[in-house]
Amino acid sequence: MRGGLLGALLAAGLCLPATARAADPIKFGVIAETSAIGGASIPKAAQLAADEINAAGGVNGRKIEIVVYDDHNSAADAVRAFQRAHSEDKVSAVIASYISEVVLALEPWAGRLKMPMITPGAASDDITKRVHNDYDHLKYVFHGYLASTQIADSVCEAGKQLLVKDMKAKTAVVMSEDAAWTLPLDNEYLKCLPQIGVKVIDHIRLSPDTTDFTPIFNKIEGEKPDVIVTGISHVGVQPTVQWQQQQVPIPMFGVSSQATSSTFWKDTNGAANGVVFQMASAPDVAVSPKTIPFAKKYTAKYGVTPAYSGYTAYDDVYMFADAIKRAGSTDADKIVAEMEKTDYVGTLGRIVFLGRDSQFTHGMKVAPGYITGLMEQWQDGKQVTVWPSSAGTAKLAFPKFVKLGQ
Amino acid sequence: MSAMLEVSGLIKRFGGLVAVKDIGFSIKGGEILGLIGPNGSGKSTVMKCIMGIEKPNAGSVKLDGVDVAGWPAHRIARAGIGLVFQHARPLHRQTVLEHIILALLPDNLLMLVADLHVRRRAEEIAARVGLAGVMHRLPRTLPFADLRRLELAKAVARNPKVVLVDEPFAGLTAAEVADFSSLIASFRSEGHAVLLVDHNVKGVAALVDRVLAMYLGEYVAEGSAEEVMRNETVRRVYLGGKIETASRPAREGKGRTPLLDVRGLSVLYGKAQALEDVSIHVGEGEFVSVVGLNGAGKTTLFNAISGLVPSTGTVSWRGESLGGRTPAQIARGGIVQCPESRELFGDMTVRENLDLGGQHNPPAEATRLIAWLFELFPILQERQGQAARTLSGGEQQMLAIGRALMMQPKLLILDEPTLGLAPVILELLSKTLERLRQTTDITVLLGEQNVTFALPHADRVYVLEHARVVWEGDPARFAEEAGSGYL
Amino acid sequence: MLGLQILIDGFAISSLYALGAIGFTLMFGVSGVLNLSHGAIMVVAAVVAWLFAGSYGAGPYGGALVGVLAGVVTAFATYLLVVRPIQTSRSIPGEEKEIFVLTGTLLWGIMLQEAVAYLFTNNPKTVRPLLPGVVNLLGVRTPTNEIVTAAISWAAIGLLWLLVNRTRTGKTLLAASINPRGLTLLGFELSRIYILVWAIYGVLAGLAGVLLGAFLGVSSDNAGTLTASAFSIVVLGGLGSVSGSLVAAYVVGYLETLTAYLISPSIRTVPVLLLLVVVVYLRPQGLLGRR
Amino acid sequence: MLKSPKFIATMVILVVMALLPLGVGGYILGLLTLAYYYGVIAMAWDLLFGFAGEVNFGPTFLVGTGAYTAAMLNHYAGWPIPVCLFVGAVAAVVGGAILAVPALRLSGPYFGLVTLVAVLLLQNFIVLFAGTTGGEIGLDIPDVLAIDAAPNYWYAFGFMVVSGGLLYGLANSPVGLILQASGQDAIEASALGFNVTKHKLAAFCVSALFSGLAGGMLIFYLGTVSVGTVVDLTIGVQVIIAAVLGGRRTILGAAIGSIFLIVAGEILRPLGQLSTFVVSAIALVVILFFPGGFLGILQRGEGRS
Repeated sequence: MRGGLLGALLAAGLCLPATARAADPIKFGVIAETSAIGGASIPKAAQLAADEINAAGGVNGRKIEIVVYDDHNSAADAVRAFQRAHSEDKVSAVIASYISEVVLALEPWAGRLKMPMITPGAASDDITKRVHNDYDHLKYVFHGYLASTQIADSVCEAGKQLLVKDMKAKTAVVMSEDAAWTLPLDNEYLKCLPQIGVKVIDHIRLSPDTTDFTPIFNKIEGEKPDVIVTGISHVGVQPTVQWQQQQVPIPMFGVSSQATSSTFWKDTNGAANGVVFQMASAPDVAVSPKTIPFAKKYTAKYGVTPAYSGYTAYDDVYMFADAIKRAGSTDADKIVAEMEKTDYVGTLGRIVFLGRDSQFTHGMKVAPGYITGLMEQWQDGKQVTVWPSSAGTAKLAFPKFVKLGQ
Repeated sequence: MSAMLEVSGLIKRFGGLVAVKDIGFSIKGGEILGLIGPNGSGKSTVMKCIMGIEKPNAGSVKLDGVDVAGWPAHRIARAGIGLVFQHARPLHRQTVLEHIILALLPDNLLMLVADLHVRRRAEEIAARVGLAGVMHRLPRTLPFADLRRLELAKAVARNPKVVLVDEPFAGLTAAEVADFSSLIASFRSEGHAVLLVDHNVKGVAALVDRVLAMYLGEYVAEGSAEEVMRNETVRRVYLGGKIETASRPAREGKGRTPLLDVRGLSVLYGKAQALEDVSIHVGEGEFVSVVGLNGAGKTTLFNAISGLVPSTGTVSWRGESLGGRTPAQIARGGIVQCPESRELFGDMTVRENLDLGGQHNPPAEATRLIAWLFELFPILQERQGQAARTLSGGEQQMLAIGRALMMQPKLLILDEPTLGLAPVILELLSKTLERLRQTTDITVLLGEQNVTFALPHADRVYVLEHARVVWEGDPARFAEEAGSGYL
Repeated sequence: MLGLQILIDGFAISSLYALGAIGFTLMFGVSGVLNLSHGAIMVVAAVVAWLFAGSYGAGPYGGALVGVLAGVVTAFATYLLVVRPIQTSRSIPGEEKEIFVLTGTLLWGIMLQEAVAYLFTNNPKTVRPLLPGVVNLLGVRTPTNEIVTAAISWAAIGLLWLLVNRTRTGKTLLAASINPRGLTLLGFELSRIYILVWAIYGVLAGLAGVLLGAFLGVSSDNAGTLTASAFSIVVLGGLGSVSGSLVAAYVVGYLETLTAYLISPSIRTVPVLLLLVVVVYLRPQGLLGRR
Repeated sequence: MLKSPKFIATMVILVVMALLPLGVGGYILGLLTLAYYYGVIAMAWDLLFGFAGEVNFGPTFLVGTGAYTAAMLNHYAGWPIPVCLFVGAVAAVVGGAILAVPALRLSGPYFGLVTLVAVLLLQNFIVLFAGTTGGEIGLDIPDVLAIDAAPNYWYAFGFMVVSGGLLYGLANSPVGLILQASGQDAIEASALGFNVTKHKLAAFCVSALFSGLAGGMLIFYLGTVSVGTVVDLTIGVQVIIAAVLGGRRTILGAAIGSIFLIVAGEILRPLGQLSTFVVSAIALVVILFFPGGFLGILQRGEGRS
């Protein structure tokens, strides 16, 4: 038995191609948990981008191939997949995960194995902070999504109109899951919400394993805030359903990653109605000329709208492809050098990576004219954009049980 | 006092049950004491209390003057008491020699390599107990007697001052018994104090210097084997007094139609031959008794008939083979066993127990049966709302029989109904059986070691010994031809 | 007010715990099987109910019915494909059957969990509640579904009690849990009793899964946690003791709710775990178990 | 013994395994590296189950204690790896002893439950003290054993061979004999004069030592420690399945089972999410039809000859 196993292993080892030839495809590794909403969009969107690039002739005459690894949401599996991508599948770059914990575990490996890597969905500020602190080793890591602090700022920015003016909210409770990405998010919430005139009367961090949210909602309701500002990603369906079933009269507003996919409505049996959540781009808003065509194409091909990580993964493939095209090589250092020069208009908006001097080294520039956030709301089975008013397609509307501030 | 082991005032309670009541004895070095009593008499508990496997509630166990009562077993073992188990589970992957080496090892966590002389010593012991030829084999390949030898070998290796031996000869052939006797006798000649625990005086009479008899946890008699065998109380416990063989009026047609026919039945428990080529038959309406000592194979025979243990040979029931039927099918087919262990549903009430027995009957029939049963055992009617486990032993036995009768058996198998019962209850049971015999056309197969209980209710008697049928005949002839060995 | 709130919320979640654990303990009591695929069976039932009520348009009642049915089917599959082959295997020594049943059902549970995740993602699914809306209970706004959950749980437990204590079939179940050999001697086929037990178990687990799916939502990732929680409750109450499990379910439910309300939701399970350790050390037979 | 074909075959296999880095790609090495670490954990588990007769549902309590102790020492105090490993292993032994002293009074499912609860408590503890432990997020570790696949492989391989040799030797030594007797029939063993609790406790500590050490090595290989890698119940389940799959009471079978689980999972990787399903199904079939596990199949063939 053991001999057989070893034989198979040896055979597998010997079959590896020794070197990549010029006509071989350029491979991108995609590491994500494909059985989760956030993770499932990543390989699908990446494949869509690769197909488009290949249809247009590829990169420097070479096709792009997407190699997908399921990490089962485990850091150890992700490290294994990363190693495989590097040493066996010989990919040129990796697009990795929407979970900060996983990305933080991979980050040192990107440095050690000198493998360009971008995350399409993780948000922790630490990802870019580490690049900033140890640029020489970790320069291979790029952050393809907003950092938590930027997300919080974007929510507060929208709050000026939506919370203060439309919902007349004066007080808020911050409700976040206990995870890497919410630490900076919550810090920034606590800073920026008072600045726009919303007093934070409590700050609740809940375990991502929570299944019964009743005590949490009851506690919040007892404190009588005008709004619950959320920071949830691992959880989503359960708090939303219980919010609706218990008819918690306080609106939920903020980040709710699972709500960004159209399957959310089905999974919650429509309990999502009225939930307001932040996104960088949405299927109904022309954030850039590329946004709506991508969302349409994705929906046509896969039957659901992309989650937030789909937009970014799609852009990431294009950015890597462009960088390789410009570099004329798949050499890691050259790819990194070209990635740093990226100025690309994608589905998210205009993407430029910040330099070594910024605390968000290799993070995206968030500013008017570059990337701005959107606020979306679930209204009767549809995601509609409620902010900014320039892109806004709808007004806020809440289910009857929600009582807005006066 | 030169006693090596001195036990006094030993008391052991399990919940409300007093298993051992004030037992005391002493054994000198170079002496063998037999501790006898029927099943449930508490003799094994005494042994376990000495070894420290059970903690006695009161009393002392002095080894060379040191009271070891209540010590953990491993300390008692190190102090110098060893126990030869009746059933030990040998290790899977270790050879016989390694098992003996194990017994030679000190209780030390850093014992990573055994000395060479340990191995040599183990080989000597293997040779002494007759395992020299098989010492590199795995236990599962050994015959039963060699497994018992292995247990003895471990005791030899431990070289304790006091050796306790549990049922030394159970499951052995006559030749093997002689072999073992001489091994145990050699303990005596080396100056060890030996305690033999067994059911009957007869089995150990040739070997022991003295015998102590127990019954229901209490001291009954002590003395030489002959003295104890002559003791009135002992005789009553084992024989129920004088053997009566009152003949019964023969009923018409009785015994003519063959009901159960067992041919060449053999059962193996692992390596032990529990039943060897047994053939018996029971005719319709007959009362047949199977007598034999504990461990002779009675229960095995009944369980084989009921399909509860795998066997070779044939069991025919009204001319049809029972092979391939499940135990439940056999029971529904009319062979109902009331086992030695009674198997009551302890947490359910008396009435519920009876109702379960009657569930296969139509409700009206079940009601009629219940009424009949309550007439047969009035005490059950009184106790019908009570949980079965709260009943006394005698009441439990009546319930077990009653429950079996609720199934309207064609053949009722009663296995050791007298086990652990006080004499007054025996009488009651005896009367009930007689009444069944007179008023119904039921057929009964009774297994007993209590000959006096078994004979009056028998049209025919089989005697089982060492897994074989050794005698068959009329109860009247039993006393002179086969009755001698039943003490 | 908070007291009443805790009383109501704790009651609902405890009823659900009781329903989930009772099948588990019944199974152990009657057939000696600790079924570690318990949580996965609940998940299957919930996801099937979600699927039929939503995508296939069976409506909340139809969905719930199909969900419970799925629980029964999965339970039988567990018995026929995993447990029975181990119980009847001749190459597994008797004293090791227990660890094999544990390992086998564990693997089977993983298979079920992975199959659900593969087909429907591991995102939590919520079963459409039978009765949506809220009612006001003495000033506490309570979802109707929460009351329905408690009511159905108790109805199911009550029916089970009637079945076991008031019917002939139930009596044989009880008897089998006390003394299976005695039952064989009375002409009852144990194999049939086991099939009956697995059917009852399937209904209970299926129902618990569907109700949990409607009450809190269920993800395939919850399978392990659900099994562990049933196992803990059953040990706390005393292995095989149905009434013990009921008491333990309420102890656990209220302890969790109290912790969540009065201390912090994030350490919700910690006091229960500590209690479990204490009980197992001081009273291994459980709260109501008998030695 | 030294000339037996079994011994020679083992040696040949070991030599081939040691030389693997010369012939196969880094990825396979990385895979086997993980498999070897989990293999040690599984072997340590088998010492407890197969020999001491105790079913430990929480091997990851020991692994996690060792791993987290080592990780935090490296992260906060910057101690060198060997010191961290040593202290981590000691912590695992201490934690194991604290768990085992009362738990060994229990038997059967109760012992199992207590070990299970220990894991859940450790998990909660890590999350509660997230400020120090990194919580759900995990903690990154500044130092790693090696960066390249080959040296990492050799570290793991050497560790597994040494641990396996020690555990196997221990299990087959006189103490192992006593342990096995204690596990099989505690009453008889104590009547032979062996302090059963003492020997089982020692076995628990040895198991804890190797589990803790393996946990430490594992995280210094991965460069990160998180609940999902070294504490989660699913990791413990994998360990148990590996040991039963490879063959109970063999020590070495546990390592083979671990290698099988990880390699099979990888060969089936193209199935994506379904790979775990298929691996579990294979393991179930082996357990149902070949309860002796892989080594059992080998030995059965041998027993006939």
